[in-house]
Amino acid sequence: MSEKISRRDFLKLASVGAATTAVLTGCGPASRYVVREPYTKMPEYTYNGLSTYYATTCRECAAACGLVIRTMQGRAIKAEGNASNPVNLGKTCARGQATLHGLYNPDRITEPYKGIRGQPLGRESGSVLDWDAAIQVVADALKNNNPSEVAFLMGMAPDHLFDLVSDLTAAIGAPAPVRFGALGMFESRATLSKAAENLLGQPAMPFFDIANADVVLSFGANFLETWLSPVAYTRGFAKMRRGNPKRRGYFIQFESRLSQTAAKADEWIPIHPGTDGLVALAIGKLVAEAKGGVTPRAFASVNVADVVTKSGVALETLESIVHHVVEAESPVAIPGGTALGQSNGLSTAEAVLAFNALVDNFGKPGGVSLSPLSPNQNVYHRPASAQEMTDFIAKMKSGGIKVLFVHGVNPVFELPKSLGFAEALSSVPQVISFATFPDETALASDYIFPDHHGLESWGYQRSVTGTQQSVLSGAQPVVSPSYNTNSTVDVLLRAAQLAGGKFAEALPYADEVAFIQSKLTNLIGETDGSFVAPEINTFAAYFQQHGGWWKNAAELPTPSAASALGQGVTVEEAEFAGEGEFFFVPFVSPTLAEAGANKPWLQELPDPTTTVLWNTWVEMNPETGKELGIENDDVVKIVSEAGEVEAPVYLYPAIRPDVIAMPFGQGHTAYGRFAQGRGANPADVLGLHFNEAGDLAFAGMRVKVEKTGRKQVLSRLEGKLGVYGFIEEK
Amino acid sequence: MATELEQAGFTNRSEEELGGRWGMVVDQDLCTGCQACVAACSMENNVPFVGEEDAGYGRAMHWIRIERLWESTEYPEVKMTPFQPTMCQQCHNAPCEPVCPVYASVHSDSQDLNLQVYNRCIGTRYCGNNCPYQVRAFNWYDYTDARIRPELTTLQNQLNPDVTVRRRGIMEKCTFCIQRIHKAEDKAKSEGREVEDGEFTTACAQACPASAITFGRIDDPKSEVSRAATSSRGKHLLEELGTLPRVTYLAGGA
Amino acid sequence: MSEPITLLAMFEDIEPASEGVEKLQQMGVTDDDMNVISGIPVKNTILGRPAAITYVSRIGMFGAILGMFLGIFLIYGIPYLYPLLVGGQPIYPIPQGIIITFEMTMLGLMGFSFIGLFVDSGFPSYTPQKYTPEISDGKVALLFSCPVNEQEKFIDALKNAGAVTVAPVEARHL
Amino acid sequence: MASYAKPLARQKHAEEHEEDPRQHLMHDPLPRGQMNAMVMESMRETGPIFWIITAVLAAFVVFALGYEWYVLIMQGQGVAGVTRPDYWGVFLVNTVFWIGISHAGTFISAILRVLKVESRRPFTRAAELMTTFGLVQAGLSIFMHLGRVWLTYWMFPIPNQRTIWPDFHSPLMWDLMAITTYLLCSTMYLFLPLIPDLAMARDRTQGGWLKVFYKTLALGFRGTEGEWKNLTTAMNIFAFAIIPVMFSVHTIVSWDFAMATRPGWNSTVFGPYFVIGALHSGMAAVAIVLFLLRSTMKHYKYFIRPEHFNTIGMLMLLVSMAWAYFYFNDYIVPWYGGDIWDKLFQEYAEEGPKWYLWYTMLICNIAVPWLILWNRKWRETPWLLALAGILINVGMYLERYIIIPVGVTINRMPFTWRQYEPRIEIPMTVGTFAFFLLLYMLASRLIPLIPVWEVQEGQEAHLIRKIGKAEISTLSEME
Repeated sequence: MSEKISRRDFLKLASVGAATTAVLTGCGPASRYVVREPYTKMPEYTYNGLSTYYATTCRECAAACGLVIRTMQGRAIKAEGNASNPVNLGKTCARGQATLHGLYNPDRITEPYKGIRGQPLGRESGSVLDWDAAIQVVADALKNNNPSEVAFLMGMAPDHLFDLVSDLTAAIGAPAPVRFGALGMFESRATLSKAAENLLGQPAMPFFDIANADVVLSFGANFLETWLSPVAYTRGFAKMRRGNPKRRGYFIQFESRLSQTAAKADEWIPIHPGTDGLVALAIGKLVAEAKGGVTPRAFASVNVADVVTKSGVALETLESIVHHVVEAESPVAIPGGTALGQSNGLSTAEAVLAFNALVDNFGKPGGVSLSPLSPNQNVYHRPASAQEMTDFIAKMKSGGIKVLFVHGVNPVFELPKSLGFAEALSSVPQVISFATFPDETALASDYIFPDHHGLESWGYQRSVTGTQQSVLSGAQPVVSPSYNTNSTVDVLLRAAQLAGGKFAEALPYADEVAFIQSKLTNLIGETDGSFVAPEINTFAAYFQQHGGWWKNAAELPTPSAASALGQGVTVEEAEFAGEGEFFFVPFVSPTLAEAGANKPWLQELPDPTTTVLWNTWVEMNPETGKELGIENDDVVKIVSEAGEVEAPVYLYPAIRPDVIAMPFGQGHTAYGRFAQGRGANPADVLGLHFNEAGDLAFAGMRVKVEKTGRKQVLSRLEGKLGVYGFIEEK
Repeated sequence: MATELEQAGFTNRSEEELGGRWGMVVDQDLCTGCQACVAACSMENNVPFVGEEDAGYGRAMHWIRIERLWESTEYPEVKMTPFQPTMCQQCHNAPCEPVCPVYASVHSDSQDLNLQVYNRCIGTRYCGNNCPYQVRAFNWYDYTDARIRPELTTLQNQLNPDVTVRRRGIMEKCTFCIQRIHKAEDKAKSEGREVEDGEFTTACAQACPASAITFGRIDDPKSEVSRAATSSRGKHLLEELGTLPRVTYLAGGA
Repeated sequence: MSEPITLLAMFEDIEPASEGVEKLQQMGVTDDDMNVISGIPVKNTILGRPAAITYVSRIGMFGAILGMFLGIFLIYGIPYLYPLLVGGQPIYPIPQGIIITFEMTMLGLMGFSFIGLFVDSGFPSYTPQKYTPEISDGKVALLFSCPVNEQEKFIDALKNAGAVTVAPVEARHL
Repeated sequence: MASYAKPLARQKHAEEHEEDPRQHLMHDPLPRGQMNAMVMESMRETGPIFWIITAVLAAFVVFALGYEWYVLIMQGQGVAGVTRPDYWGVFLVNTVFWIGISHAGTFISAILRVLKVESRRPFTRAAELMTTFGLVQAGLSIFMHLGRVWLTYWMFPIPNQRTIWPDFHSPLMWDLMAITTYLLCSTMYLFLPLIPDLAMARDRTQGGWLKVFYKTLALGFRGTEGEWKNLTTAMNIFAFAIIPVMFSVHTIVSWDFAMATRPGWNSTVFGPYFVIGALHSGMAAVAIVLFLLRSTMKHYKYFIRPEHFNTIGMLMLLVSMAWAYFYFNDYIVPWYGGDIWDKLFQEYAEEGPKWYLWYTMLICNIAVPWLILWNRKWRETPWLLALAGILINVGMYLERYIIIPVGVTINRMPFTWRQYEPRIEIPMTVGTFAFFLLLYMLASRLIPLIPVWEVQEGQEAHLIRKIGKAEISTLSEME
C-alpha cells in the first residue's frame, strides 16, 4: 500500500457519505496507524462536548450485529445499534450494550507475556515481553515446526482473521484452522447444517422467516435468548406478533423448562426430553391427514398414540396444535437447542425440517430457506462440532500438535471437562494465546500475545444467518488501544514476513488494513449493494462509514421440498447416558452467554425468568423439591457419570418435575475479578455423548441430586415475598 | 368536578387531551424480557452496579426493571405474567413530588416530566417510600467512587459526560433520558423548529430488539407513541390512583 | 420627714404575715412600700394586698400574632417568591397553611410568654438584693421601708403581729 | 328484727373501712426546710455505683452512638438495613417511639395541672424531663435517618445562596416545624417551675461551681409577689397552650405515614391512634422512672408513694383501653373494606415472617395492662407497675416496628416486596437509650427532681376535716 489515504481525504469522502447515511463516521483513531496523543493536541474531529460516532461490529457473539459507538474525546461512551446493518437494524442485545465493559474492563491483558502456564501474570513475575520478541516467537513457531503440526484454534466468528489464517494454513500446508464456541455447541449448529445438507442439499444454516409466519412451532430453539442470531430473531418475533395488524402470530414452544423464549410463547408444552422429533412427526402426520391426500413417506412410519405416551403431550393438545397449523397461512417449525442436543438430535432436526416441507413453506415468506452466503464467501463453513473437537484433542494428546495458536475462544472453560482439553494442553509443547482477557486457556498457555479489544481493532465479519440479505459487517477502531496490545493479524503478518519464504509469500500484506482491503476488492463495482465505490480506497472508506457492505435485496437459496419429503425420517428414542432420577438440561444464560461473565453490568442483569443475578442456580420443580426436602438456596450436588457440580437451588415452578436445569456462563476459575470463582459450570458434568451429526448430546444425560446441607442465598431481583407469597407455616 | 372525575380515571379521553408532552408506550406482548433496555439504560445514565450481596438485598439500582409474576405456579398449568418493564412513570400527579421537603423532586412545567434534582436531595427517602411504582433507586453507598471501588478506575472511562454521577445518600430514577431530550430540543431550537417525532429516542427504546418500547411526543396526535397510547390494549399501572402516568402499557394476549 | 430605711420582717407562716401587712397598712405604709416574699405563691387576697399587675399574657398574645404572620409568610410567601410545581398540588395550599400557621402561632405565644416573664420580672438580675435564704425554707418575709426615726415603732408593731425577727436588711449577693 | 333486706358485710368491716388519709403525701406534711434538705441531700449523696453506671452509659453513647454514626455518615445508609422498598427503617421507629415517650411529660404536667390532679405534684418534673430528653433522642434519630445529614440545614426556612426554600407541601416540613416548636416549648415549660427550686438550691449551696450554676439559672428569683404572679401566669399559659401542640406533634408524626399513598398507612384514624399510642408508652415510661427514682434516690420514698403509682396505674389502664379502641378502629375498617392491598398489609403483619411481633405487641399492649392494672393492690406495687411499664413499652416499640419496617414491605408492586433486617441500627438504638438514661442521671445530680415548692403548696392547701365520724381530705384554693 504505497499511497496511504490521509485523514483529510477521508473526511472528504466521509462527508459525501454523511449525506447519504445517518451514521456520521470520522475515521479518527482509524487513521491507519494509531497514535496516542494528549488531549491538549486534540485531533480536529473531536470537539469538546461533541460526540463522534463510529460504525463497527459487535464481537460479543458471532451474529455480526452492526454497532455505532458514540465516542467523546477519545473515549467510547455508548454502544448503539447500526440502524442500516440488516442483521440488527439499529437494535442491540444486552451483551452488545455491555461491550464497553469489555473494552474498559479492569482485567484486560495489558502486555505480551511469556512462560505463564499457571503462574500469575505481572511485571514482578518477570514474564513481560516486548512485541518484537513476541513476533519473533510466533515466527519461530511457524518456521521451526512441521506445518502439519501447527494448529490454529479460533472463535466462532467467521472474520478476517479466520480468512487470513485459512490463507496461511492453506499456503503452508498446515491443517485448516478450527473454529469453536460453546454457543455453537449448545445451538447444535453442526446438527442443523447436517440436517440441512441431508434434506435441503446444502450444509447451510437454515433461515426461519418467523417475521412473516403466523404459527411458529419451536422445538427447544431459544431464538429469543442466544440462538444463532438473537437480535434478528427477536425482531422477527416482534413482527410475527404485531407486524401484521390483521392477525397476531401464534407461537408454541416445546421445551422441558419454561425458558425465556418459552415464556413468550402462547403455549408452552413441557415435553419429555428427547421426544421433540417424534412430536414433530406426529403433528406432521395429523396435519397431513387433516389436509387429506396421501401422507408423505417421511411421516408414514410414526405412531401417534405411541408418541403421546412417550412425549407426555396429550392427544387433544396435539390436535389443537394441528388445528392451528392447518388454519395457518404460513406455519413454520424451528428445531434447536435442547431438542438437537440429544442422541437422536439429527433425526429430530430432519423431522422438523420435513414438517416444514410438509406445510410447504420452503423459500416462501414465513418459511424455511438457506441463509445466503456472505459477500466474500463462496462455500458454507460451520464451526467445529464437539465430535471434531474430540478428534482435535486426541491429536493434541497424541503429540500430533507441536504448536497451538488460540484466539477468540476459551476451550478450557467452554468445552466439557470430560473432553480433557486442559490436560491435552499440557501435552502440546508450545501454546500461544492471543486472548484479550486472562481467561482459563490463556493462563494455561506458554505465551499471551494480547489482541486489541474488538472496539480497538480493524476487521470484518460475515453474518452467518439471521437476515435474508447477504451481509459483510465491517469493523474499525473506535478508540485508540488502551494498552500495549497488538492486532493478531498484524502479529501474524509481521511474523510471516520474519519467517520469510512461503510464509512471506502466503501473506504479502503491509498490514491488517491492506489485508482487509485485499479481501474487499471483489466487491468493488458491485451495484446491488449498500453502496457502490469505483476503487478500493473509496470502498474501504464507505465500508468503515456504513459499518459494512451488504446486498440490498433478499436472496435466499430455495431448497426443494420434494427431496425432503421423499425420504423416510425415523426418530428413534433418545438414549440418556448415566443413571439418576433427573434429566439434566444445561442452557446458555441469556444475559451472560459464554463470555459475558467478566462484564459487571451483565452480572448485574437478572436472568429474565428467575431474576437471579451474579450467580449460578439449579432449577428444580417445587414439587420435586418438597419430595426431596430441598428448599430454595439449598446447595445441591449434581452427580453425573462424567463429574459433579454444586450450586444452590431455585425452586422454579415452570420446569418438568423430572428435569433439572442449569445455566451455562459462570463458574470461571480465571477471567478477571468479576467472573473468577463465581457460580458453577454445568459443562463440568457433561459426558461424552454425541448425536449422529457429531454434536454433543448435552441434554441427553441423567443425573443424581445430592443435598450438601449447605445453604447459599441466591441474589434475586424479585422479592420472594411478593412473587411466591409470604404466608409462614407456624 | 368533571376534571377531578376524569383524573380519577372516569374518562375515555386519551392521554394527550389530559396533557403531557413526552410519553412512552411499552408493548408487553412484544417484550421478551431480554434485559437489553436495562443494560442500555445503565450505560447511558451511568447507573452503577452494586454487586451480588447488595443486589440480592434489594439495592440493585436499575432505573428500569423487568417484572414478571406468576398467574399460576401449579405445574403443568404454570402461567407467567407477561414481562413488564417498569421505569419511572413520569406521573402528572406524582406522589413522590409533594413529600420532598427540599424540592429535590419537582415537576417540570415545560416537559411535564418528573424531575429529580440530585444536588438538592438530602436523602429523606420519602419519595421512594411514596412512589406507588417503587421505581426510585437510592445510592446506599458511594457506588461510583473509584477510591472506594478500585475496579471502577478503568470502567469510568465509559461514563456518559452528559449525565451526573451520583454520590451516596441520593435518590435517583429514570429521567426519560432528559439529556437526550435537551439535546434534541436545543438542536430544534437552534434550527427554529419543534422537535420532530422519532428525531431521537431514549436509550431503552433505542436498544429494545423487539421494539416493545416506543418514546415520543404524546401531545402530537400523529406521533407513533400517541397512536400506540390510544390503542384499545392500552392501560396504565395502578390507574386507580389517578397519578396520570405518562407511560402506557399495551396488554399482552390477542 | 427623714430618709427611709428598709426593714425585713420574718414570719413563720402566712397567717401572721397577713396580720403584719394589715398593721403596716394601718400605720400608713403604702402598698408600694411593702412587699411579701414567700417560698410558695400566695394569693394577694389572703394577704389583703392589691393584686400585682402582670404583662406576661399580653406579651404572649403579641407573640402569638407575630408567630401567626411568620407562619403565613412561610407557607404563602415562600411559594410566591419561588413558585415550584409539585405533584399537581396548588402552589398556595390551604390545609398545609393551617398546620404551619398553627405551629408558628403556638411557638410565638409560648416563646413570648417566656420572654415576657423575663421582661416583666426583670430577670435575670444578678445584682445584690434584699433577701434571706430562710424564705425558701417556707418562712414568709415582709419587706417594707419606713422612716429611720420611727423604726422601733414598726418593729414592735410587727413583733406583736407575730414576726419572729424584724431587722434592717442590706442588699446582698444571692 | 332487721330493718334491712340485705345482710351487712360486718365480717369484712375491718378491710373495708377507708384507709387513713394521713398516709397521703399531701396530708403528711414536713417543714419546707426539712423537705429542702432531703431533696438537696438526695442530689449530693453519690456513691461509686452511680459513677460506674454513668461511665458505662457514657461509653455506650460514645461508641454505640457516636462511632457508629460516624461510620454511617462516612459510608452511607448502606451500612443500615434499609433497602427498596424498605426505605424507612428503625431510625424512624426510634423517632416515633421517643416522641411518644416525650408525650408523657406534657400530659402529666400540663393536663393534670389544668385538671388540678393533686397527686401529680411530686413527679411533674420527672415527667417533664422525659419530654425534653425524649425529644433529644427523637431529633437525633431523624438525623441518623437522613442520607445526607450534613445538608440538614437545607430544610430550614432561611434565606440562602441556592435561592431555594423548603417545600411546606411536605409532611416532613410540618414535622420539622412541630417538633421544633414542641422541643422549645417543652424545654421552657420544664424551666418555669424549676426556677423557684433552683433558687432554693442556690440558697442551699455555698460556693463552688454549683453555686454559680444555680445562681445563674435561678435568674435572681426571690419570690416576691410580682415574680410569683408572672411565674404562675406564664405557667398557666404554657399549661393550656402546650396541650394542643402536643396533640399536633404526634398527629403530624402520624401524618408522615398517613399522607403516603401506601396500603395500610393511608388512614384517617392514624392521628388520634398515634397520640394515644404515645401516651400509652409515655405513661408506662413514667411508671418505670418513678420506680427507679423511688428505689435509687435517697428520701424519695417520702415523696413518691404507692398512691402515685396508683394514679399512674389507673392512667395506664385507661390509656391502654383507649389504645385498644383506636387500634381496633384502624384494624377493622380496612379489614371490612376488603381492599386487596390493605388486606395484604394486615395479613403480612399477622402471617408474614414477622408474625410473632404482631402477637407480642397485642399481648404487651392490651393483655398485660388489663390483667395487672385492674387491681389496686397490684397498682400500688411499684416493681409490678414498673414491669408492666417495661412490657408496654416493648409492645409500643413493636407496634411502631410493625407499622414502619414491617408494613413498608407491602406496596402495590409485589415484585419488589422484601424483608428488612436492622444492621447498624441495633447499636445505635441502644446508644439512644443509653443517652436518654445518661441525661437523666446527670440531671438527677444537678436539678431537684422534686418540685418542692409545689409539694409544699399542695400540703398547705390540703387539710383534714372531721365530718361526722369520718375524717375527710379537703382541698382549699390557695393560688
